[in-house]
Amino acid sequence: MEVSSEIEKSRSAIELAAVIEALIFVSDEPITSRLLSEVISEDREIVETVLQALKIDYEKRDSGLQIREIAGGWQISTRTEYHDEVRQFLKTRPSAKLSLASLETLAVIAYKQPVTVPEILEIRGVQSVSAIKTLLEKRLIITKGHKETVGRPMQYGTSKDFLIQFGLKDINELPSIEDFADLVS
Amino acid sequence: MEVSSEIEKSRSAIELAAVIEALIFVSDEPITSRLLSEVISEDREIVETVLQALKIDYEKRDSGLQIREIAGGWQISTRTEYHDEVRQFLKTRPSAKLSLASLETLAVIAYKQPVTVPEILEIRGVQSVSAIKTLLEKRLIITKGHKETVGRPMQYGTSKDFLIQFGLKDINELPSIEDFADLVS
Amino acid sequence: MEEQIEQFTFDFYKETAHIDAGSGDQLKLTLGEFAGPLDLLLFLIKQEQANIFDIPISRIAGEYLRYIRLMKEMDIAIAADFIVMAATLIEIKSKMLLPREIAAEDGEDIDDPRKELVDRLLEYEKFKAAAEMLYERTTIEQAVFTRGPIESDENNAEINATVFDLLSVFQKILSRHTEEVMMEIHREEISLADMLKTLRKRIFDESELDLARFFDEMHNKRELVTAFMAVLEIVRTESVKLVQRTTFGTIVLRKI
Repeated sequence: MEVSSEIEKSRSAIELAAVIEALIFVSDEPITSRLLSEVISEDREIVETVLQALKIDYEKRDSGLQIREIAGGWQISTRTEYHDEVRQFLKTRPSAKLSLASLETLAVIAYKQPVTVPEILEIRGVQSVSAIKTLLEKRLIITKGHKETVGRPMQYGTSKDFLIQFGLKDINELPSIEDFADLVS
Repeated sequence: MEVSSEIEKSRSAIELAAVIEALIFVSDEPITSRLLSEVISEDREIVETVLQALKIDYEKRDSGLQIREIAGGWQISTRTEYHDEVRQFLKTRPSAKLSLASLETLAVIAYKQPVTVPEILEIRGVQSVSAIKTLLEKRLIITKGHKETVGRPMQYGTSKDFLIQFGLKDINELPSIEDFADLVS
Repeated sequence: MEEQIEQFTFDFYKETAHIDAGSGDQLKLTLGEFAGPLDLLLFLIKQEQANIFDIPISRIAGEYLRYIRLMKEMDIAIAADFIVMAATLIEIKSKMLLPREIAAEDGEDIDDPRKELVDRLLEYEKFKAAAEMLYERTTIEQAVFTRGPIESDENNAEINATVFDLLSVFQKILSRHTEEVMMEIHREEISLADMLKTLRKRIFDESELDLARFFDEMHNKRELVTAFMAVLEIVRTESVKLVQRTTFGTIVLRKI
């Protein structure tokens, strides 16, 4: 790893702790003291002393977070005491996020509603059953009765929640291809 | 939203701060005080008092991190002082800057929203179509329905991502456009 | 200065600008950064150290046209809006030359021909300043980082969708379709014999066939070549002739 010479060598203990804390925080996996010492160009012993101090610091201030050594590296995570609340939050949090498959299915339903599963298959060229399940769970789509054709397949359309989530007054507010004629292409 | 009864009602201020800190940490986007108060079944005012105290707490202890209000919610992030080290570690470069044309278009949209393409042309004196496309793709702006006028042109406004990327609590945090008039002449 | 400006008509592209090579590169840099005609105009007013409420319109118009010519020479694409502004400037300039005392005698407050432009410039300048503020904000914000992914972010690969995403995704699905259809056509190549059969049927059904339109129906180069050969063949072997009523007019195939 390249070591930047621009970073000043002389740092106070407080600054050192702060920069190490920031690096652990942004890292996508536990970060080793060796890597930390390389990035900030400080002796590994100094880094390890700071890490221990940081760990105690987090404990002392009764934080909801902890700094801990795991799998040979250092990581920030929530304290186990609060896992009930964390779990509950993760379960109930509203998520507007959609996978690409769900988004595609939603787009077809929005623009072609009311539309049946075989019709969506024909347009997308891929099975959309699990995407439809997700969209129903997220209440973005609703059933719109059976289509009076062979097999009487269920028809789907967008819901009121869909309008709210996408900031639309009504379904006619959905932009048409002409609206973006100049933009898309 | 369902409120779990398992969570104890009686919590010390310290515990409250800790659980809120933990929830802000696990949330992958800024979390509102409303959602926090629902998840932990506490009054919103109490939650907001704790949030302010937490914010000050982070500042006081010279942390590498900060808790702040952004896009209507709360988030933990690194402090700007350590961006050199963080960027070097993540091996990221500052993301591509917006062109002058895009920034101008964004400024017009931010202050005049909801606003149509012809209205933007009127102020900027130049077609802004490619800038609008860039801003839509970067999710900095969103469509805001059609304007009920000749040709029903599409209206645009700023998005939540705009608030996040520009570090704003909400759109009202922007200085008044008339304040810029004083600089002129 | 005054005489020089008088030469400017709408044919300013043909004018030759005189700048030395040294400042040329610098100029090019600056030119590329103008966000629009109002931006350029503001720059010129500042450069001339002119008062925005009392713009020396002849001088500024002259400079403006000179810059447009430079842009043209440097192959910088000039948006139509820049040309519109040039026309506006020339119009204001000509209005300024009209005697205004006549109206003033009646005690009427006649509008300064520059007023509308000044208002637009003042309005624009506010947003330009706001754009600068946004630029500063985003620069600061880029120095702030959020936490790395943690276990509970299972939604990481997913995207936060807007209405614009819905539409572009829908369009992509539709275009995926047309691509597939076109590939199928490509695979089953049309033989000369098939093409002849089609052509023959068309001529006898419609008694007259526009060649250009027929060729337009072809999906790719190979089909086009086949179609062309079929036309030559049918004229040679059957009672069909090529007719062109006017020079450069459309060519039709007609039964004899």
